[in-house]
Amino acid sequence: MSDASGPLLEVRGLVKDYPGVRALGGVDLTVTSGQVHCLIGQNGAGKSTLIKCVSGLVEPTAGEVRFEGDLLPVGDPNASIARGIATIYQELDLVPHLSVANNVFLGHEHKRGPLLNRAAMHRETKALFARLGDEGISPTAEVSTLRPAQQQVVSMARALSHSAKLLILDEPSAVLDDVEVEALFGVVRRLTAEGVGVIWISHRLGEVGQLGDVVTVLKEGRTVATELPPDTPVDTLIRHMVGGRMEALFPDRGPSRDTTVLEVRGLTRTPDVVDASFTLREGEILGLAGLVGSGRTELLRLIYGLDPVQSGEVEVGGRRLPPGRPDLAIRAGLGLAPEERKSEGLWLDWSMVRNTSIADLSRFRRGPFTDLASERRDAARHLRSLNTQPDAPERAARLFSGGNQQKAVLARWLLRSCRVLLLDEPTRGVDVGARSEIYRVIADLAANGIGIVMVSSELAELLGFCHRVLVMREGHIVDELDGATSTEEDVLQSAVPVHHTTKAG
Amino acid sequence: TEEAQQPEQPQEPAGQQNTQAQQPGGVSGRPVKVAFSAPGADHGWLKAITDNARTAADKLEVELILTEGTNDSAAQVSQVESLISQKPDVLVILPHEGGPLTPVAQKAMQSGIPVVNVDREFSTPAAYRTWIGGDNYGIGKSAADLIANELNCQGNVVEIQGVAGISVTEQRTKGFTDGIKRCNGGIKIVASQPGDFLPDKGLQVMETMLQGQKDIKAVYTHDDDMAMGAVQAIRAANREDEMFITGAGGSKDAMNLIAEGGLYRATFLYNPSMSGSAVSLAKLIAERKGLSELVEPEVPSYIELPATTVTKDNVASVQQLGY
Amino acid sequence: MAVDTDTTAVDARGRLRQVPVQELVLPIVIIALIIVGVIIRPGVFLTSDNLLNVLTQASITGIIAIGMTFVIATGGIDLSVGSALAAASIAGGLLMPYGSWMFMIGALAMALLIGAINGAAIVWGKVVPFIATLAMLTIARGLALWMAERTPISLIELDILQWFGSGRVLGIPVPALIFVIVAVVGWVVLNRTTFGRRAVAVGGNRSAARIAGIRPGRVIFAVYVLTGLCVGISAILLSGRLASASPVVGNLVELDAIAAVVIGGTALTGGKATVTGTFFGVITFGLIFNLLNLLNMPTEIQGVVKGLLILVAVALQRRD
Amino acid sequence: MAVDTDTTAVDARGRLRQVPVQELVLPIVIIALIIVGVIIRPGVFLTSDNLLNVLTQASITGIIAIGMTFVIATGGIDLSVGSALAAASIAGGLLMPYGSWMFMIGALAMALLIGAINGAAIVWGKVVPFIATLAMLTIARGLALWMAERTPISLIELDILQWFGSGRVLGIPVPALIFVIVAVVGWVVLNRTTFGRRAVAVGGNRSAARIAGIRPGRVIFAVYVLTGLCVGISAILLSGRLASASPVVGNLVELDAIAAVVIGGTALTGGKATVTGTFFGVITFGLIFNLLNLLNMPTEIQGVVKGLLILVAVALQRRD
Ligand SMILES: Nc1ncnc2c1ncn2[C@@H]1O[C@H](COP(=O)(O)OP(=O)(O)OP(=O)(O)O)[C@@H](O)[C@H]1O
Ligand SMILES: Nc1ncnc2c1ncn2[C@@H]1O[C@H](COP(=O)(O)OP(=O)(O)OP(=O)(O)O)[C@@H](O)[C@H]1O
Ligand SMILES: [Mg+2]
Ligand SMILES: [Mg+2]
Repeated sequence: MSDASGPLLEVRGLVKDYPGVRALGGVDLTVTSGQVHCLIGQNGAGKSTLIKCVSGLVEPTAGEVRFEGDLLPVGDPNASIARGIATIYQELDLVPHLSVANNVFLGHEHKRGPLLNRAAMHRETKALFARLGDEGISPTAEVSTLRPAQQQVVSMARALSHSAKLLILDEPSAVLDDVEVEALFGVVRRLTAEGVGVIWISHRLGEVGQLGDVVTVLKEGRTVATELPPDTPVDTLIRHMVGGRMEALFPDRGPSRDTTVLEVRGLTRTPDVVDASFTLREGEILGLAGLVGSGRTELLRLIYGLDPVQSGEVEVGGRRLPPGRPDLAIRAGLGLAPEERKSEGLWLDWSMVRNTSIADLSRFRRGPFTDLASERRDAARHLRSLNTQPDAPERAARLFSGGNQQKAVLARWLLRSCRVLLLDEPTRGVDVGARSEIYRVIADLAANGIGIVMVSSELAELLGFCHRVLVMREGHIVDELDGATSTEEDVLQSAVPVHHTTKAG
Repeated sequence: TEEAQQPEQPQEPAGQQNTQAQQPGGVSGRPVKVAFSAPGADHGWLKAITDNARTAADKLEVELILTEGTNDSAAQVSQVESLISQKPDVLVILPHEGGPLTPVAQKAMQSGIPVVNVDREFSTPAAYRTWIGGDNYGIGKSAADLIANELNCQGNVVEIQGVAGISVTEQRTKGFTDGIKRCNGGIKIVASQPGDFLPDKGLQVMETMLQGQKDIKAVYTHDDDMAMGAVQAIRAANREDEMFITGAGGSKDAMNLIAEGGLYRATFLYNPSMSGSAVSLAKLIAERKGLSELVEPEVPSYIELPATTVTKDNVASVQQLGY
Repeated sequence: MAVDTDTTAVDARGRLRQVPVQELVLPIVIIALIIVGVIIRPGVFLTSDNLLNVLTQASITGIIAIGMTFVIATGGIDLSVGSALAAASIAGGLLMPYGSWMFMIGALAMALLIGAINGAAIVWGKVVPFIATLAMLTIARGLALWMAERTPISLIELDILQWFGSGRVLGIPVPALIFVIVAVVGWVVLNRTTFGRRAVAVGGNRSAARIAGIRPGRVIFAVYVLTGLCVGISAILLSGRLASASPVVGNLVELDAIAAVVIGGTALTGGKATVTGTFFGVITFGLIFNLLNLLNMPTEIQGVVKGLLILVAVALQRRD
Repeated sequence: MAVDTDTTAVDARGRLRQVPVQELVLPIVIIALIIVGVIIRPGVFLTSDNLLNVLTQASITGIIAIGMTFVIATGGIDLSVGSALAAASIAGGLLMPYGSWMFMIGALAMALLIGAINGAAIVWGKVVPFIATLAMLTIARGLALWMAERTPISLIELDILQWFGSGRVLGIPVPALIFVIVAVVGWVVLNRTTFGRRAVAVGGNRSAARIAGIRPGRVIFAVYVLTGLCVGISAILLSGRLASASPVVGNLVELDAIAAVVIGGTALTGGKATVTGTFFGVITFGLIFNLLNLLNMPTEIQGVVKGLLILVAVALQRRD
């Protein structure tokens, strides 16, 4: 039946309408066995929707999907899985309190009679991890105890457990650091060598050239360019994505002032963060580099008072912060844009206005009441100043793209006019266009004298516009580099432990 | 352990008492041990039940094990089982529901523990040695008589029932409907709703009935506490003069209102003193005595207390019985 | 009472979202019930007297449901309100010899205390709300029975208290009036104060709330105390209405209150709350009770009909 | 009954998590209760008779709690079990003239039907479980009263049925035996079958479950039917024990069952379930009830003590 010479996957005229939104407006896509097909596009371009239509999670409004020449039934995840389409979704898709092995084989468990064959599932899970080059994860561990990167590996193992012919990865690199991304590349290359077709979605355009065989660009639910060669210049890709020229990705570094605004002394919470000390000046952008799990997020949380510290202290503008009190940290002038935007940063069902005003509600208090009009006005002003698109501040945050959601979090701290902003992976999952806007916003804030601490797993952006970069390794701050003059090599040299063989904790 | 407790009388294990011939003195040497199981005491009447049992036990120098539970037959069965395992001389049971508690009572009887059944009757006489209780059917009947007389067999009546589905409620309803039959339709029950023996529910139900029925001559309720809620509803609607109300049980508050005269016309004794009597009976049974005033040497197997009608005329004489 | 959320109900392309339909379901159900009432009991059902009666009856559960809306907004639940109602009545009843005002102080104090203990057990004892308040359900009922020595306390001498229960202002029964006032205040607090916003924020995303500088523990504690306050008010009205404090009142009030809140559209998972919806939910239940009673349906049929009506009302509201 | 999940309790860095302590709390509470029992009622409490009595008493609620564990695992709740118990008993009772086996078929059929309607209302009617089963609570009770014409049905003639209620096998009461069997089967189903894993998966992350090709609707429907089955079994044992079918039994069984499940460690939010915990939770409640009764405590004190014990037991289990 299957046509060996034809394409593996053929998508024709795919349309998907959500109530009020056309997510896909007639997309065509062809994927061949043994190739990595990169899918890029701005936030909200429809990439995830497209692959969900292929994987059967979403029923398209119109259009057809052919796999190995056969028409694929729509809206039936099982049919897609059975035919060999394995998908790793953008949102982590694991069940937190089940074991790793149970997650890997969820929905297609091995059985012995009526009972689960746990031995077989453990054995095969181990084998899958070996294939992925990550043997540090126990098949019996509860998924909720794993780090995001490890969870990503579990998702991969699950995809591979289906003996897939087509592997779809939706922004797999977002939660990984450069070292882990490199390992993932290895896995993908091995699979393509075995003849598996791969769809790779990413906002890191550099990956296209490193890994891809062909590139398709989506824009506003349509294919604007397809079958581009992987060596297409990044500029060209960006032009296709945003539909015009883009200014320089990184803004210029402004001068930083001499006044110290944040001082961290000996902050410790073993084993995640040990004896971290640094100072931050007004108007300075300080980058925090390190591998995943090196303790950057934890350091920000400790500074902000979200987790109890074992020792050490934090001073903002010369005043010591009481530990464990984020509310007082905010009052002292701190702000945090957390790493997990959706689960820790936003109320997705709330309007952008409410998401913006939440940290400074008392500002709008008139007598006992909240002045909704001035709340709306002020919040909308700050959202607009960040060029939030679309300009509909009363709309629920859920309906905005990742980058624009991130802007709501930033607008929150603009409104609160804080002195120090702690940004944890502010561009994760954000498209290039929005990224450069966020960089600009950060640079503007710094120019206004706000101190910025920015955690990122993308060295390019840290080196692109940070004044200084601190490198963390296994909970320690091990190096301090000058942002303008250092190279990615320099950072990696300090970040990667000497004995770095596997990624396991 | 049992032998150890009564070394003086090894020839008389407790388990055969009720089958043996009368023997004065019974278990001499130690007080009679009576176990009493009542449903959850969440109502004034049930509180009086347990209070009276305790008082009687003190007076009679009986060792009383009294348990109360929830209003759930299954839970009460469990309680009774616990009580049986404590080997009392006599078991007194006021069942939440008669039928469901029957097997466990029968089990007690079979294992040689005589059972005194209070109030709600077991479904077979084999499950008790003696039954003592009020007359639920009689309450309905007496209420019907009183209302029929006062209204000359003419007019609309509403009924506020107890908890639907339990024998107390159903018998009080049946007695009433049977009772008014003699008026040949002159008295009509225009509305009948359960108030679950709860004052707040009684209030709500009465309020709504007052909306629905523009002409009510009398209100028949299954319980004094619940009737208090209904009284409030009638007062708030300013319709005290149009109708009168009757309760059941014999609470202090009800008797006070009856003594005042007016709206609260009557109540019908369902006297919680029956639990005290039950304890006395238990003692007599354990000691294998009869009721002293009767000729028969043994305790009768069925004692029904009359549903005495309490009105303004006789309230003074029974007021001390109010709970 | 206007619309509760101030997000517009218009989507990206300007079309109306389906939300308004959901929000209209209860009013439609209420109108339907009224029409049915008019047809089957003409001249009885649609009288101002009867409608005020519905409102008055609904007030006891209703006031509690307003408080419950805040609890549920934070993702919690309060199963203890029914017993707390009884315990508060009895606590007031014990102070009966000192007059109506002391009664009220006693009732409010007990209700607030119970709310505070609930809150403390949940926030500092880290017991999940369902269990903490279930335990309190048992405790408060025991307390009420114990304090009252199991018998009702007559309050027939407390005139002021009885005025709260059965007085009228401009022809409107006081409990109904107070219920409406509590609902309006509740609406304002939920939608127009920082506290209300924070309660919903904590329910919607607790860790985001912490990061935004809200102290979730305090907010959660406060909503249980607030519910306690509502229970206290209800206890005053109920005792005034009954002219007695009884330890057995309030049975299953918790389920009625929660059902009204949820039917109104507040999500049990927290993060989404509407006082208007709760108000309509309470009225819906009140009308159902009223109608079934006016029709003098037997209990068993009432149970079946009420259950079916709940199912239908909620199924109509389901999201697409 | 061993440990429930097959996840190790060791975190990424090899540290022991605190979970084991939590899992040990209930056994410790149980042992403490037994010690207290031995001290205050020596010679009465610790007899095999009394302990079997505790197990037998616990069996009715316990069997239902096992089913409830699955419902709660999916993030649902079933408030209708108490009334369903009554309705099932009565449905069986109506078939009483045809003998014990027909009784059982009738009871099981009614219980399964109620479970299926719950499941259908939740899955296809899209009514939230709390409301759907609350409506069913009302409906099933009405149905029970209606079918029974408000009076209990005597089953004194059904010997086989009564054997199920009060017979013994090797000295062990049949209900206790069946409870243990149901618990063991429940444990196996939860931890060793695809269905169990899927129920937990649906509760833990519904979209992840969908992605994995599981159809959440089916699983959710199935857990309510499963609970119906448990209710049916309970109804048979209960009716056998009482030798009568009564329309008013089962009052508040739902709260006891849910409390046992939650105290056992199953999360009300779904996604985490333990049958062992439920079993211990049921036993804990059984012991508390038994002890308070052996001490002849008045109802009100029982309420207070029981509530406080629940609070303490759960507060001890709190995380970190
Ligand atoms: N469930 C949904 N309901 C309504 N609209 C949706 C839904 N899912 C996606 N959309 C809309 O469809 C469009 C395409 O979204 P999609 O998630 O496919 O974008 P994407 O290219 O994957 O973006 P990103 O890079 O941010 O992941 C967006 O406008 C989004 O708002
Ligand atoms: N869910 C978890 N369970 C156990 N340990 C964790 C978990 N999350 C993080 N850790 C540990 O905490 C330490 C600090 O992690 P942290 O998240 O601060 O690092 P990070 O550099 O920000 O990495 P990431 O990019 O993953 O956020 C790591 O060593 C990691 O192993
Ligand atoms: Mg996407
Ligand atoms: Mg991090």
